[in-house]
Amino acid sequence: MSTTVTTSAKRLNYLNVDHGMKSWLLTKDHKRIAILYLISLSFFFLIGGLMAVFIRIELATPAGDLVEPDTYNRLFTMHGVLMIFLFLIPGVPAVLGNFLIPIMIGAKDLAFPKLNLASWYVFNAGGLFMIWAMLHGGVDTGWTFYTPYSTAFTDTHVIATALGAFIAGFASIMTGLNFIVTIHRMRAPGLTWFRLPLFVWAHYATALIQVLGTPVVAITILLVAAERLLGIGIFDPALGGDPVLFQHLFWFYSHPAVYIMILPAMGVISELITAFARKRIFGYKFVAFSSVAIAVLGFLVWGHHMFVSSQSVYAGILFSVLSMLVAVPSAVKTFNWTATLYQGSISWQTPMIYALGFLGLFVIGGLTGTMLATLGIDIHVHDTYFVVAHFHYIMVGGAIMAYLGGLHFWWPKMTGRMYPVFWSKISAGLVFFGFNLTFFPQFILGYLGMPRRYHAYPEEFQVLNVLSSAGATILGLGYLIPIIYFIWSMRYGERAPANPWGAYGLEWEIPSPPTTYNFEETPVVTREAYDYTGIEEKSVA
Amino acid sequence: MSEHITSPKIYILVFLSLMVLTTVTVAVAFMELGPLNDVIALTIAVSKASLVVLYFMHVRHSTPLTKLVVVAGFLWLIFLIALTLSDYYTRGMIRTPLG
Amino acid sequence: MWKNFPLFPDRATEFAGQVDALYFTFLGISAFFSALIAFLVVYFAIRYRRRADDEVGRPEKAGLWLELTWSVIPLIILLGMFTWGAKVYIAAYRAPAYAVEYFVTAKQWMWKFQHPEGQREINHFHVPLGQSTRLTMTSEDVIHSFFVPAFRVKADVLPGRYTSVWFKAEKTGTFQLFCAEYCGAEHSLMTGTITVMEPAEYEAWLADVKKGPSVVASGKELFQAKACNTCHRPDTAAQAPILHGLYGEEVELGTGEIVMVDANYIRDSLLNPTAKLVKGYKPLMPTYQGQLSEEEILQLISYIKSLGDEPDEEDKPQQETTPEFQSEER
Amino acid sequence: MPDPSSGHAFGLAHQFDDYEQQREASYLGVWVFLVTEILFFGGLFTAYIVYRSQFPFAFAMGSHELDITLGSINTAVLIGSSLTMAMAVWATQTGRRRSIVAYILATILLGGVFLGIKVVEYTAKFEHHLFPGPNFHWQGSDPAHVEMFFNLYFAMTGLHALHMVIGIGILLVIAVLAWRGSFSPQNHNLVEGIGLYWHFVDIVWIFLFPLLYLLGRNIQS
Repeated sequence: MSTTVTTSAKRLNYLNVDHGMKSWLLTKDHKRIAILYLISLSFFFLIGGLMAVFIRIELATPAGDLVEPDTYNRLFTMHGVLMIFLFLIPGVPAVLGNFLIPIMIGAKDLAFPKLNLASWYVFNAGGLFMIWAMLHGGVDTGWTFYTPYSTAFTDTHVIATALGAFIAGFASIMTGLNFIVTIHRMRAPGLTWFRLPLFVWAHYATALIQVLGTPVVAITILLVAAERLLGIGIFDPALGGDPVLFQHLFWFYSHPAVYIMILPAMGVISELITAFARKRIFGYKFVAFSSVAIAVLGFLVWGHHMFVSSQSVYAGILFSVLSMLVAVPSAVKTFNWTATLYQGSISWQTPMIYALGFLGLFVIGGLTGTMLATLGIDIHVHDTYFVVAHFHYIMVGGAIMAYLGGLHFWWPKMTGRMYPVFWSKISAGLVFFGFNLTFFPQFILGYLGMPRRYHAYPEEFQVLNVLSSAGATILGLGYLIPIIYFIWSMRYGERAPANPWGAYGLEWEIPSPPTTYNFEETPVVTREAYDYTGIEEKSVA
Repeated sequence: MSEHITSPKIYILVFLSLMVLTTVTVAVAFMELGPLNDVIALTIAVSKASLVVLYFMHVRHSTPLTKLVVVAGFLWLIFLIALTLSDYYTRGMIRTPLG
Repeated sequence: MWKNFPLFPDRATEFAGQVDALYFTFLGISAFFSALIAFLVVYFAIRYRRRADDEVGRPEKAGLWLELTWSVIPLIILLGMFTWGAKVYIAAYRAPAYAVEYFVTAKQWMWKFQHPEGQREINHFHVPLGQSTRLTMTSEDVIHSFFVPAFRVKADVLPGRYTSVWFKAEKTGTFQLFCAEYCGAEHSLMTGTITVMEPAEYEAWLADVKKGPSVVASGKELFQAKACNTCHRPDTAAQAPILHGLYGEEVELGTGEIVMVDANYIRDSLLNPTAKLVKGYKPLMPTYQGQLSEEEILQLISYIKSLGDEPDEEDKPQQETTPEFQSEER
Repeated sequence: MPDPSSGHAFGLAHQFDDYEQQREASYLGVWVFLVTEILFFGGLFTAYIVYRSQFPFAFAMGSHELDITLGSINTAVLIGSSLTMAMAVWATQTGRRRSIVAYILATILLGGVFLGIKVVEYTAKFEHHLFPGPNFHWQGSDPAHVEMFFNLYFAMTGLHALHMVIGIGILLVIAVLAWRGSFSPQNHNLVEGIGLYWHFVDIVWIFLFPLLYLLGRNIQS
């Protein structure tokens, strides 16, 4: 491995350039803000995970015997709300994207550093609203806030939670706006669009969704709050209002929101696979454009959440065929990643194990997604555990696997320390195995007809539920181990060289951890992305 | 990119056109033209908005990127409205029982 | 816990077979592609494992044809599955004309059923074997969803409007009914059963259950009790439209819009009478919002539906069984 | 690309190489923000279109209750404020410092007139029991859907007015900055940015006015 750059501890970097709470809380450095986000997200992830623990314990037996039905409803609602709005949506972009995008494009910072810091505060303000609501009894509408239940029937803290989601949504818009402007205007000389790492492409596509979709859910949530607070009942059936209109407006964002979670994850996977196969990605342009295609087409398919909602049959057919189209760019990515492995030089490092695991799980998640988009199948499995299993395969098996893979890949860059390889491989294995044991049985449960959001269920579903709960235990362990060794590594970990993996990319050419302005002078890019062969060999081919 | 400076004359011309269009749209609103009323009102609104976007907001003289951003904004609005209406305008069309 | 451990749901309708065929075909395709990718990933990862620290991979130019192939083949498969799926979907929501209509009213957290002959049931519903059964459903509060896994049917039940679903049970027995749309505290207890009986048994069961007046008869009674008949007269359309033979017809509204007189239209006309006035009428009818229960609205709709073309039928005694359904038969 | 930054000039943030890059970034940023605003209002416009297509009569009756004179005056006032805003940007671009302040104050004044008229209209609606909710009262036919019209009326104009208030707040700050001479032909991103925002708010009204006040005027109730 190349260890070209000095590992002297005295060198000034973004971590030790300044000390004290104030230097962190008022920082404008995108790398420090990424760390701040990492801390916030980990906190919300742990709370959301704790809710999942209670859910799985409750479901180990058919009778609803651990908690009251009402408590259970609050548990799964808060699990969904926290995991989606406060972990998965900010997720990869806010931590890895914030840290890496300016470096990958050879810039000193994002275009609007103050806006970036503001987004972190806004995000936490949104989180505080939700935590406040949770401590005061929570909310029980499901993360989807379907009307009229959310507007006229529940007496839980809908307004606080909805405002929390609304505010966190603004943080997401700020991040997206910042990324779009940065990627357009701050690229280093020579760094053309087709020399950008695919991670940047993926984040650009994600930012498009954040900017174009989030406002719609913001106004929708605001209208729910207005109906509860002021009596302005836009969705009130008594006034001719249509609860299905709420669903249209809600899913216009909330379906693309799934791509906010998975697109950056796909960007991470492109980086991991090329780095650990030491090879230019197969079909660069196809992978790059497929990100944009997913972002655009992803906006045209939301009605597939409403096939049995009394939406018109023709609209259902239209949304179904559009949903099939959006599967194609995802398939293209998968095939290109697999083809990248062919004749690569594949190293079984921890991040690569996550990346390969992602491939397997994402294929299952994606294919079951197309099954759900098939009208005839959806009638039966809609709102059952089949759906629950499908989206966990995408969000946990996809987004979180990539998030963890990315963290393991860039951790040396972010902290300047290595983590224990042995334990990291153990935990990667536990996550993969535990995940499958948790969620695969849920596909079967779903086809059997077990509806989601049930806190008690008929006895014949028990065996599969017990398997699922057992898997969740293993999965939970798999998540706890990295938290421990990451924290451990910050003090005791071996010092990381500038490029511990022998990977290609601007971020590996600067020291670990980087200095505040990343580059001593603006780099000039002359080579293609993932150019492992060097120029001389390319002229032969 | 060198900045284009629009002259005040053009601003005043645009302002006057907007006023004329406002007067026309109010006047037409009271005429009995059937479905044309809606069409005219919206056409005038779109024209007025275009004038503001092109001249007051300088899009006419800005980069292709800015134009793309503006177009994307309205295109996504159309996605939202058109696909939502695809539900409302086809509801009840499947009533014909299977024979 | 191990005694009763199914991996596959009961199949009690012919439609369930259609869904299963679609599902298993797609499952097979999915399994094939998952296995293919998994195999390639594992094979490449082992075959091309790094043997020296400074080794790099051998890049190859992406072939346009290869990219097109693996874009177009999935696309074709997906469009095929879409077409098949759409066919099944349409079949699920298009009831045959002769299907017998039952009414379902959902509320937090129970299912209320009404047979055309007047029998009512709560949470447990009985239907005869082999009969095409159409459910017209509405909710008194929030959104619910009617889901019978063994029939592979599901439809959301909404407040303020009617949705419908149909099935033709082909296996006797008792099948689980779930509410599939989250509806509040006891969502998971909003379950029930559907019992499919031999027709003769069903008749016997019907006779056994305490029978109220038929839905149509209740509707007729209500029509008079609420004094609807003072304006909606069979002999003159002076004050209000003649309702005979109106159901299923198209009418022109004052706005020039053409609408079909169906359950949803009648419902709207009862609750917001002036919203969709038929051309030529003044907004005289008062609203019945808050004065009619969901079940009463359904009774009135059934009654209006049962009125044949001939106004003088009004005075004839109602047929015992279900004239309103026969009138719909082609 | 110009030379790497060598010391930082006044008003140039550290992450940018030069004024040009900074200006383009801020210009693009404002436009992307405005796109989010388009879709923010877009949700309400969608709701309006869906409901109006279903209850055209009730919406026409609701719209008859609105004061078309005040609505037209407000439209003119707001377009006028857009003109003064555009002139303010022009004054900055050409370095007329005193004119900037004058034009911005004129914009604020016209914005204030608009909001004042809006208050008059809202008060009248409250007095006539046309604000949705328990106090809503409608003598004519189809009260439910008329109430839906007023739901949308208050949601849409309320959100628009909120944007005006925010805009006026920012303009006040800009006026002070302009008075102090913070802007120059090279450095006027803030004025240009708020100008774009102000024009956007104007455009929203350009659509709200016909949708709420004009459509259905020809229908006799």
